[in-house]
Amino acid sequence: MPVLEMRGITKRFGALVANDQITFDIEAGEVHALLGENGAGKSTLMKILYGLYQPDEGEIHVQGQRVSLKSPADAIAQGIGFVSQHFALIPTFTVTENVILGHEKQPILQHAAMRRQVVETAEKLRFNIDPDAIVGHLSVGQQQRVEILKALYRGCRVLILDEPTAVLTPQDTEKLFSILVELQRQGLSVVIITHKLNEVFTISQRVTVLRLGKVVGREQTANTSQTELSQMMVGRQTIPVTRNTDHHSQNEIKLNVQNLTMADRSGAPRLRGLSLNVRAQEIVGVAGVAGNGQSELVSILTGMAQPQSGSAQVSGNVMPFGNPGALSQLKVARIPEDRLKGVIGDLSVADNLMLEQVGQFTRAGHLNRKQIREYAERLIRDFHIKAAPDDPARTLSGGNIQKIILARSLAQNPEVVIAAQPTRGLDIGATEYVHQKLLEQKQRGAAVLLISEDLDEILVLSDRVLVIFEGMIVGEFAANDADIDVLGALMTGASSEKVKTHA
Amino acid sequence: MLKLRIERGSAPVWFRAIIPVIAVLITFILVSALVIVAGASPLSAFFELLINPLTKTTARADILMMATPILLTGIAVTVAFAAGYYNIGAEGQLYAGGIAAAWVGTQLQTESSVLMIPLMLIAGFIAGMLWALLPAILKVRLQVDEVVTTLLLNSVMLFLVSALLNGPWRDPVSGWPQSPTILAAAQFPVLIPRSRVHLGAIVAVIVALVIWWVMSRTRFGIEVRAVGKNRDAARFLGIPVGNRILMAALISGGIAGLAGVSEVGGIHYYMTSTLSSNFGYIGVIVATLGALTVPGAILSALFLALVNRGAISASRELDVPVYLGDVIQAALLLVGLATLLLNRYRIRRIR
Amino acid sequence: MDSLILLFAAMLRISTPILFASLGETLVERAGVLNLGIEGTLLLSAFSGFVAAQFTGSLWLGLVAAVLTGIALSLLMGLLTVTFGLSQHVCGLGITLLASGVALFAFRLIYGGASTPPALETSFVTLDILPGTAFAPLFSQHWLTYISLLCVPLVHWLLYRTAFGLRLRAVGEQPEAADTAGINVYKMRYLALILGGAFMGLAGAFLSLAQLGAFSHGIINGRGWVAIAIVIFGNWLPYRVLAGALLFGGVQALQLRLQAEGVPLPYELLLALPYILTIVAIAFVGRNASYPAALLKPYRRE
Amino acid sequence: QDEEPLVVFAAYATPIEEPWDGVIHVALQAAADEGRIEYEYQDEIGYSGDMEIVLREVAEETAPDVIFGDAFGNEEAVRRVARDYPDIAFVFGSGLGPAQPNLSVFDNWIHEPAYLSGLIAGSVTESGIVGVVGGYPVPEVNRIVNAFIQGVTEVNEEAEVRVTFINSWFDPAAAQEAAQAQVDAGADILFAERFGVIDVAAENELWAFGNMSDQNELAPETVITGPVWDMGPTIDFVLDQVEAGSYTGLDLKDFSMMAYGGASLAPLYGFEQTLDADLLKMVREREQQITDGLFRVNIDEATPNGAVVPENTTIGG
Ligand SMILES: Nc1ncnc2c1ncn2[C@@H]1O[C@H](COP(=O)(O)OP(=O)(O)OP(=O)(O)O)[C@@H](O)[C@H]1O
Ligand SMILES: Nc1ncnc2c1ncn2[C@@H]1O[C@H](COP(=O)(O)OP(=O)(O)OP(=O)(O)O)[C@@H](O)[C@H]1O
Ligand SMILES: [Mg+2]
Ligand SMILES: [Mg+2]
Repeated sequence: MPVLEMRGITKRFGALVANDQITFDIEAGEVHALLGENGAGKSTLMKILYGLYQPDEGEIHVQGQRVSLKSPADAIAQGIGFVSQHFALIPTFTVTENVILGHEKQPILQHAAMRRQVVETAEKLRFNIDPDAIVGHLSVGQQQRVEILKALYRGCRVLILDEPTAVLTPQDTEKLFSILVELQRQGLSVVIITHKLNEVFTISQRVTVLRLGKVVGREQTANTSQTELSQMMVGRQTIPVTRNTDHHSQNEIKLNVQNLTMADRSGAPRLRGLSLNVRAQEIVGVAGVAGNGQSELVSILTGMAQPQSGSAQVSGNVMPFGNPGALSQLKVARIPEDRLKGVIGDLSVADNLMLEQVGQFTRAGHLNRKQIREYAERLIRDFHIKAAPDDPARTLSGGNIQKIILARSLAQNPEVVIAAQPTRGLDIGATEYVHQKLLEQKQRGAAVLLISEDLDEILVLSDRVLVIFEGMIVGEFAANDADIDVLGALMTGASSEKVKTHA
Repeated sequence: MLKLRIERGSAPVWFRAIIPVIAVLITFILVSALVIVAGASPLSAFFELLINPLTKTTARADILMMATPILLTGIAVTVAFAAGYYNIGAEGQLYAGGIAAAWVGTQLQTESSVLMIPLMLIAGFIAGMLWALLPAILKVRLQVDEVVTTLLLNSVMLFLVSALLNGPWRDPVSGWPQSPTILAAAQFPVLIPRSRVHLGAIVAVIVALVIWWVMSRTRFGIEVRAVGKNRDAARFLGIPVGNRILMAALISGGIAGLAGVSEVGGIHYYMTSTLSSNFGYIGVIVATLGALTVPGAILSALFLALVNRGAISASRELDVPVYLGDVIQAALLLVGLATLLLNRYRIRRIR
Repeated sequence: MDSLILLFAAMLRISTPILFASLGETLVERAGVLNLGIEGTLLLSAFSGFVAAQFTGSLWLGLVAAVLTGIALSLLMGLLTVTFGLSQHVCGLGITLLASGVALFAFRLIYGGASTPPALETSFVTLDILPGTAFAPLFSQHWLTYISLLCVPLVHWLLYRTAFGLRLRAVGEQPEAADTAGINVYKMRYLALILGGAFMGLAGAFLSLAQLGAFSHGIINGRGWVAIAIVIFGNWLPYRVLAGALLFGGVQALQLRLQAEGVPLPYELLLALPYILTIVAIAFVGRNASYPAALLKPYRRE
Repeated sequence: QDEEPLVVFAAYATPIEEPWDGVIHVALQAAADEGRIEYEYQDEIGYSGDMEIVLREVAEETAPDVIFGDAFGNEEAVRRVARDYPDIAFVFGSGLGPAQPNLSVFDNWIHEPAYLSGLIAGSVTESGIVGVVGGYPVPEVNRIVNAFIQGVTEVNEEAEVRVTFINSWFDPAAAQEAAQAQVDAGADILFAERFGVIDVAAENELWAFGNMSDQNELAPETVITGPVWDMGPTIDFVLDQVEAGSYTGLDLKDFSMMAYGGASLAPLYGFEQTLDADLLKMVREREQQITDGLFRVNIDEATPNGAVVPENTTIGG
């Protein structure tokens, strides 16, 4: 008997049917992967299971008993734990406070006791974490562990992970998976949502595929293949991107960055004299463990932050820091780390597409609505955005929001492209598409700086790979002869002396 | 079988049309208890409040007069809120405008209204901006919350006015704490004879139209709205967030200042410490009831003016305490706001 | 020396209602709700407390009535802003309008516009803690004043040492997170409102049942707005809020003394002093103002 | 009266709980109770244009014989409407003059009893410090306070009078604190222009003077006396004129002064015994001289000391 079963679940958002008669079950001690493109309905289904959404139709059974999950509290009581796509942590609280929140056991807080329990739970999973650290200061990987800790502290039997690896480095992913194996050994069941097929095979025993809110397949992972799964998801054959590595190391330098240094609010150094350059017709990938300065590098190069020292040039011109407006003038295309900070959800798709170049659509301060609409319609067509110009941007799925950002910045024929986590949380189709677009830019002669925590992505796209560790570039490879193990070593700082190889 | 379900999605047009009616009915039920306690009939109370004013020409004119200041403050608040800048200080900015208007209106020796009145408006606008400047700077440069600074500056302004009128500005004729009367040329022409509808009404409408155009049709407008909706994204898009917040705050203050000019030039003809009866705060209500849109602000300003006008007669006609008007207005406001939610739902038949 | 003690005594008296109100507002805002209904809530509480005390002849029943009034109005605020998710600014102002209207409406109906304010036979007593010492005047205060001071550590303890406080702060910081942690966001916000409303009731009761033993127009006269300011000045921290309330009360007391001494200053500027000082102080703490991140934001799941 | 009562309407800018308008309301209510008039009123009309609306609507719809009220803060509006309805008698409290044909003005000219109160205060104070708490420094308040000061200093040169304004017509809590500040500063007798002051005097077992109405019952042990304003004489005169059809716009000042009984010193009750006999004799004599027109109390409307404001440098006009 499955520990948990969902029968004929239907969920509508207005006219849209996010889940359509979905049946889903979880066996004791299994890892069950849930696959599907953006908007397939994965998160919705899991939010229903966690009591965050109420299904319009269908039943949920736990241990054979029909249950009604009106709120997360009910779900927790049924032994269900949920780590959502966007972490549900309170940044200003400590790890301990976050873990015990809502499950404090006694009305008056005994901090010492609470800390002990948290540490104990963490040790059970063999990871160490400072119970007094302020969560806001932790790296993404650490925050995720806090989330898992929360679930276990509440004694969950079924742990749901919504795209846990989307934000993790290979190292963190490995750590996570070892934790999952440990949990499995302890008899817990895990549902893991992911877009990365290889992970499905690494970790799961069973896999369920959703498309457009319907179940289109459920298999023992052993009896299926990547191609079969991706066909189920996308409904067609997928072609891996083909990269031509014919770049010229003597091309002019389009982006040149020297000795960036930056400290965070607490004064701890985040960048320590980081330098790099990107040439025309070149994609340079920056690989690294989350929290080694990528975010800071990105916010500086996208104009959102000022370094303490250092400089940067775009095709010879000085890049002014902390002035996003000037960057579009310098033909720097920017894809932000957090796509929700790149679009304004309450404004229309058309407005979002034109705002960065609003000057081009303004005559004496007056907006040319007709011109804007035509422009938007063109980009929507060229970039296959599934939306109408007047739709509010917030109603779009992650993939389409990312397409808005691509369309907006790439349509300007940029000299330099700063692409930060460009495919985070995107499905195979969308990912493919983004990769294509970046390669197109390269063909055009643009210099592309790719900052990604997805090592595969970097290896697939980059001509040159840089390794960032503790705010410095500690290694450089020509992609062809990049060695995963050496890379991993450098990323984790294992070997500090600079490895250097030439293309 | 066939069942009905309520879900999100905009309500059918016919339903939206009757929402105000629903609001009035609910309010009616809620406050009728009070009305009866006061010994009056709820029906006649609502008739006096909502219908009667519309039946008399003089009362209709009064409504325009009463809508003038709250339309201006309502537009002022709309601009600021649209930028995500919560200016609760329209009250103080209104007084600043009033001071400037009275000063120009008493100092500038000229017979020509064509010269005088525009100068009063400009001076009032600038004064309102200046009074709005400090909280705006504190917000943009030091992240100081504007709700509290603007709120506090309202009180400061009232003391300032009082000091001015008890001191250097005290009217030498009446000795009452009010400024000397402004010159004839500074007094706004009356638009409707035997009424108090004055030039200020036209000023208010023009300002409303201009702001409507700016917010919906200009680069500045959309940038301000972008900042209001998502500051970080707006900044990423190269919009000078601080600058836009600052501009919106100052324009808001300036428009509130115009409300003060209009009250001095069109109603009182002198500066007084009782220039406004909470017009600044009512502006917040006008703006929000109007969903931060200009047409909405115009409608809600007229509606509040209607109820205000009704309240004046109602208390006398029914002889109930004058405060019944306030109670019913407040109830209407809250119920109205709540029933607007119905806009967002529709009932669907599914099988 | 003596005059200094008398000054401090006055400071405590003047601060009391503002302190009660600010502590209440602090709790509510910590849960993510800005209650601009406070001004009207104070007035209606003061009135209902007075009426109840006069008709039952019991100050204690009056106190209960005032507190219940504060709670009732806060529940209304909750219905509108927490349940319906309406604009906190407007609903707050609306409730102030409503409560003030109801209070003055009933005042007129019951007391028929008598031009001498109706007064109680007796009002709450003052307790002399250190009689006979040099500090006697300082510690000869209404018992509610002492309570208000004791409430400061109490509220601090509640916020930082109890599960209730942890949850309350959580729904004010990150309702989504609190929700997924199994906390009922709406319930917590209602509880915060109820508690805050009770404090506001005490503030009103202090004026009508302790300090004045009477009710009249203008009995609140902007004290609610001042409380709003002090909460932000106090950075949502109970002890800093206390400091703010005392600062305000102190400057008021000083202002009245300077006037009585005939200091050659327009007295309005003295009256404005507390407000200006508050703004200046806010400007200084401004940078590290630690907002409840979800303040003003209604919580919705779908 | 056998002929049918006159229809009287009153328009008050403040709530009738406010003492100034309260006096008018009480007197009109009394006339109504006698059956001499039919009385209707509207209060808290405020200062932002509503006064004109109310007056016009009343003039149009009920066309009363007389409209009483206070024009302070609404002078222009009142005068505009009065001009448009010459058949209605407008009788308004005002700081300005009357207007023909139909606008009469009155005011609370109770500086005389205030002066008499000052005589008592100046004589009984031991600390030599007398405290006064007022609302706003408007002429109506200033001349009462100044007359009170005149009385104090006449009998006691070195006595000092400290004046505090709370910048509100209400806010008794603030008035209390202001009074307490005076007591802390050594004042041993208080003049209560506003409510809240008498409580403080009572608590500190000091004496106090009420204002505007007889406030002895508030604290019989505390309230010696105080200036009292009575609108009765003014109202009677106006009603007589109107009934006789001889009404014209006048300054009715005199009817609010002691000679016509519009102003008086509140009864002393128990203090007849408590106070020094010679002092009472002196006060009564002076009272008589005033009513007989043999003694004039100065009318000084400048803001009194204690709340010093810069020299009256006026702009424009
Ligand atoms: N609260 C909501 N209101 C309206 N529509 C929603 C809401 N949540 C999800 N949707 C829509 O329902 C559909 C399914 O969304 P869901 O988040 O479940 O997809 P998903 O499979 O998780 O996609 P992704 O891989 O991007 O996370 C999408 O079209 C989405 O736009
Ligand atoms: N994320 C945010 N949350 C809250 N307030 C913000 C945020 N971002 C900006 N603001 C407000 O806007 C003000 C200006 O922001 P910012 O300094 O980033 O704009 P800017 O682009 O630098 O414009 P300027 O250079 O004119 O200041 C800030 O001081 C702050 O008050
Ligand atoms: Mg999802
Ligand atoms: Mg990072």
